[in-house]
Amino acid sequence: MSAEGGITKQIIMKTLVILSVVTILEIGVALIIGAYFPTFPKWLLNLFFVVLSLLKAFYITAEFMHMKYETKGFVFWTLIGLVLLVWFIIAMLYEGNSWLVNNSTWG
Amino acid sequence: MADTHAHGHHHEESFISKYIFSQDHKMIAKQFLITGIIWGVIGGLMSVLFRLQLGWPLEKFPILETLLGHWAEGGQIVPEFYYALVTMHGTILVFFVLTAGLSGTFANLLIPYQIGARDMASPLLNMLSFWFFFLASAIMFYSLFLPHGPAAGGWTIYPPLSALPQAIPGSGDGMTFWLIAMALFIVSSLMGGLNYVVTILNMRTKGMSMTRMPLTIWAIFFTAIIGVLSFPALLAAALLLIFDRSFGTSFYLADIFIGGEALPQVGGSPILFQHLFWFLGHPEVYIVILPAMGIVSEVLSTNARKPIFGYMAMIYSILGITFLSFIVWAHHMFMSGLNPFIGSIFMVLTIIIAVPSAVKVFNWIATIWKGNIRFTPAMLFAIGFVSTFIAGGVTGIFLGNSTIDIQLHDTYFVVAHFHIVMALSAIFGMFAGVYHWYPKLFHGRMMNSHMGYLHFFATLLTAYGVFWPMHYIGMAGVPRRYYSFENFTTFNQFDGLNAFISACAIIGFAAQFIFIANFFLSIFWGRKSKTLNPWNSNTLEWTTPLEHFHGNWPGEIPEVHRWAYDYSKPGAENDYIPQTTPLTEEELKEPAHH
Amino acid sequence: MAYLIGGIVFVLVLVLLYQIGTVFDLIAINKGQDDLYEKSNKYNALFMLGFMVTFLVGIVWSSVAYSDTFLPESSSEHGRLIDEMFNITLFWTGIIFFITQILLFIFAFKYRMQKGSKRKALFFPENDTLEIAWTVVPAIVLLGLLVIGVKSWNKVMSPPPAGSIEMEATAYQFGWIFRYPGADGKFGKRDYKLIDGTNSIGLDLTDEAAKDDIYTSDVFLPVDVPTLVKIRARDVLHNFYLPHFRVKMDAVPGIPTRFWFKPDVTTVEMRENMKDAEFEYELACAEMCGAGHYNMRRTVTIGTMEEFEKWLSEQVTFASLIDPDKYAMAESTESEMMETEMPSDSIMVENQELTTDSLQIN
Amino acid sequence: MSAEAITQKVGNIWGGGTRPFNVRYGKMMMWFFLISDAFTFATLLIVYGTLRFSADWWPEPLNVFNTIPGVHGNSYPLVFVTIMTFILIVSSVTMVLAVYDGHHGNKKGVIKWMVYTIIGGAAFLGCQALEWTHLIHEGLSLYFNPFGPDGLVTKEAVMAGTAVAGPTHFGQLFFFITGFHGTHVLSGVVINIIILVNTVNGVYEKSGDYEMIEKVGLYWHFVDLVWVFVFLLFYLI
Repeated sequence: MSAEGGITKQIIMKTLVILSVVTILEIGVALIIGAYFPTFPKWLLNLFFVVLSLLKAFYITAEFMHMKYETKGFVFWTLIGLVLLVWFIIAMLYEGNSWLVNNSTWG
Repeated sequence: MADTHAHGHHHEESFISKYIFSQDHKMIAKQFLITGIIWGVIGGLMSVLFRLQLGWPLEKFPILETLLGHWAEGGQIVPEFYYALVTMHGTILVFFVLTAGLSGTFANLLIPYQIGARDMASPLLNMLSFWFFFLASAIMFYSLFLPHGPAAGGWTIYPPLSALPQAIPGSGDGMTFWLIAMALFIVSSLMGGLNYVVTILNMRTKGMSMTRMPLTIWAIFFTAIIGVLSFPALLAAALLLIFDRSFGTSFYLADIFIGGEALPQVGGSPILFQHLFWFLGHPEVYIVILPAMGIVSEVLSTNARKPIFGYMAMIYSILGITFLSFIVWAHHMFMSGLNPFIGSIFMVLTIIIAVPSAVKVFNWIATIWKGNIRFTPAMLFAIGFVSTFIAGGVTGIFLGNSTIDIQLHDTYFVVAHFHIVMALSAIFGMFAGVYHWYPKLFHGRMMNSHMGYLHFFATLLTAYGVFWPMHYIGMAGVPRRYYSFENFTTFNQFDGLNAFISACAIIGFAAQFIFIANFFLSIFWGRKSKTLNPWNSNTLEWTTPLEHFHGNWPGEIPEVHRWAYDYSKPGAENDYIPQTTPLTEEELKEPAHH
Repeated sequence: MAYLIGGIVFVLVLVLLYQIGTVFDLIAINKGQDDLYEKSNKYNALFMLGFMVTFLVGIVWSSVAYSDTFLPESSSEHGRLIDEMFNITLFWTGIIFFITQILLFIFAFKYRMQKGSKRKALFFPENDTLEIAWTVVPAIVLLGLLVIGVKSWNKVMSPPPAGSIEMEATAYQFGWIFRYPGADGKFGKRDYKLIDGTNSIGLDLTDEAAKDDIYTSDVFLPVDVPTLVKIRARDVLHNFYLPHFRVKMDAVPGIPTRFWFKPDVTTVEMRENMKDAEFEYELACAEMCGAGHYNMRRTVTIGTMEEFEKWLSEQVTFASLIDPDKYAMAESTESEMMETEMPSDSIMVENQELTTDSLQIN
Repeated sequence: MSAEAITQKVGNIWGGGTRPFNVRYGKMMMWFFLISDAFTFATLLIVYGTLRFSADWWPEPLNVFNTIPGVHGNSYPLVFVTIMTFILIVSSVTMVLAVYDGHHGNKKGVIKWMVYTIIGGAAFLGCQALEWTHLIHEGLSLYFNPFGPDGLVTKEAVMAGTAVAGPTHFGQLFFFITGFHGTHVLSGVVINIIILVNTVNGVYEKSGDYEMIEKVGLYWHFVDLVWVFVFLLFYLI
């Protein structure tokens, strides 16, 4: 059985607080910037959201899904596959954008 | 005590739990193999039918009308049926024979045997994996008899052709059945794949470290990982396609005027489907070829009585191929309107695959160099595999180069390339595996060797006879998936060559019955092997008793002390040292290979 | 009945073959050999060698025999670039192919297990130098191919040069509609929702630029002038494929694609080169598009600029096809138009479909 | 019968090299299944990204998700989805607590937290149903997107040419992806109920092994994890 000793109720509560705070931060920033700073660069805002979401994902995986307490080999073999998504995302977004450009330039 | 219990367990089994809903990996392997063989015959027969049309486009064959009815009016196959045939041929061979039939058989048979486990991690899931595959098979088979025919949009089912029943008759019910069958197939392959990965990672016997595993297991391991990670893309793509077909969404459809009306869908992209499809489709060809590579590595080493050359390099090259297989998918789409910049990146990534592939080829050749080669039928097919893999591999360098691909894309050159490198090689690997592990499948019975030799040389000659001339046709620019070339003066100058190809295909198909007869007759009449280990092999499966029972080894599972490739080791008594033999004093001192 | 008998005979032959094989297997064992491979080994090794010779000689012979059909003579500038790349790749991969195949079969023959021989295989599990060598050497060759490949790819896919003429090809099941921009040099707007029996590409006649757009049923292009082909599809995927010009690009409904090339051999010159008075450049579809996929032929004619302009002036406008009353034909009468428009081959039927309301698929 | 069980019957040598990652096969299998499922979701979200990048205009989430069902007015952007997000996070926490109690063999604790988790899941599904209903009322469907560049428009106005509709992909992707996620939540709730029944019947108490709770928990957290990204892509960016 895996090292269940790792996680405690304190850690669970701490994670809950972190996730809540990050979510509220996201919503807050979205609302404030949407309402008061419409000229704020969209890409920067989106980057901010992406980073915060990845942070949330990290906490859910590490604490709730117990990954922090598994052996390194196990974490490696399970999560390494996700690396493949990086190029998938980049290539597809680039493609999507190029359809837009194609349609407006040659359509 | 353990022994008697195991046998007792064996006797408890009823017919149904032993032969039908069996949870024993050996029985499931046999089920996959036999289903795969049946599909192989059906898929092969389809290729004979459309080769008849391509080889003798103006001839009439009355027998076809007898057999196929309105699909071959007047003895000549109609275009709609021709396209249904090529579609189903591709689907059946790629997914049902070379994925399920190959991986399903050898993963199931070899994983528990070669890593020293009683069975798969979850025998129940394993059984379900087969039965989902069987269900998928049944549905796909039924679709062949639909009134409007099976799916006919190509095995790649590119929309809009596959999304619109108006576009081709097979895109109606035929396509629906195709999608249902493939959804079940994906579930089956997921259940199988999860089992294989987990069993290999978790259930190795004592001493069987990862770097002591036979290369078959390494290959199957990466195959399973590829399957687990790539089939979801097809699942997602198929779900979206189902929505486009049935609920009027526009993920893949845009600005279409067909059947006299303009469809409401706007904004979608057919290229999107191609991306998703090939995100599965390209790794899929490695799902097909990797197990064959593993089998061939094992068979070459055993029968050359020589350790596989560069064991670690082999593992790294499989790893490299696995990784690269996921990031090169768009090389199937250079001419699809892909962004040229992205295209050039895909070209670079694609060409890199040639490096690990070359390493593997050189390692195989180095393995037989200065060996002591025993030409069993399995060994013949393994050498045939290396030959076809080279022949098909080098043409990949042409097609991976997007500039050359402008001319070669969707010509017979492509057909020649992927049939030689993927279809032939994988089939050769499969044959090698069946001949080699037949005694393990069927209680120590051996297949008939001389029939095996005949089968091999007939297959090798006709295989090259079919696919080699296709390069020439393709280099002349003749497009694939043409029902007839008669309309084009540029394309219709190869009647003689096409007839030759068709003749080879028919002979080659007939030659496969030598194998089929050998396979099924040997179950009953095959010579019983004198020893447990007829090939003097090192791996663990040859230490199991001939009698099959659920649990593989009576008593304890043997402990492993060395890698699988100690053949002809200097100082050893025999030219093989089974993995179960403890290391000697001298061996402990020398730097371990692994 | 005959088929049944044939089937039974086939099965019996297989069973017989199996029995003969069994006899061979048993003889081999009875002769006191440990296993039956020692005897058959020699023959199999010889067969392997024989196969190699047959295979390689066959390859060389057939390559020579069919060499004049390899890559039909290129009639465009970038086509020769592609052919050159092809030949470079063929050279390098050819070397690798022959070396590896020969080594494979020679080793298989030479290192066969021999009767009575006490030779043992060499225990040779790894050698880092060799591994590095055959990783690095192919990598370098491939790098070279890649550099040339990327360069030519960028060249072929670059934006069309200034002074290009434009044409548009629209694919449908199963044929092509071509459009030239007319005197104003501009294509009019189109909308697929406007497509009907007469308006085959959905041309928007409210757009000024659309009124002089020219419809043609075959392609005519001037020699030595870069041409940009805008490629469109009306229903499913098609592919605009000109084998002699090394042009191939999918036609995708909803997404415009394009390809530019510079034809530099006229049809007349090509007829002389080929010594074939009937020769025509052909356009084909190279992306499976349905039951008539194999039938989407059109001819492509390359002529001088004067010939091109003369030809173009003889064609009709879309406007006159869509609304003959409003956009009366300037020069030719309707019957003459039909004559120039219809090619004299089997495609004719499909052209009629275009201008009538029988666009429905059965 | 699992292979481990067979081993125990036939004769056990699971010493040494077995279970190298200190994880039992069931849990490992669940993890690989989740990775596979992650690829399915990733593909769908990539489709979303691709189609969004290919659209020349996309509705601002603040202007789309700006109501709370049952509350009048359109001035509560993102409030409702925040509630949904919290429901899911809290249900994840209760699930962790169930797993925690499972490890300590506390049957009562497991039952209590499982019940809370199921309630959370059902609440989330209810909220999603409310949100879908509301959006459908506003006119969003697989074929029409009322959130155009000039604000909320009606189909009639678009047909008449007096207004511009938003990209239909917005609605298609929204319904497809949240629907696919909702299906996962639904199946999670069903599985949770089955597990709860088993726990109440003492199945895991008897076998002394609450690992099943952990496996189901992994699935449940995964659903939460996916929501993080659905939330990011549909509601924030």
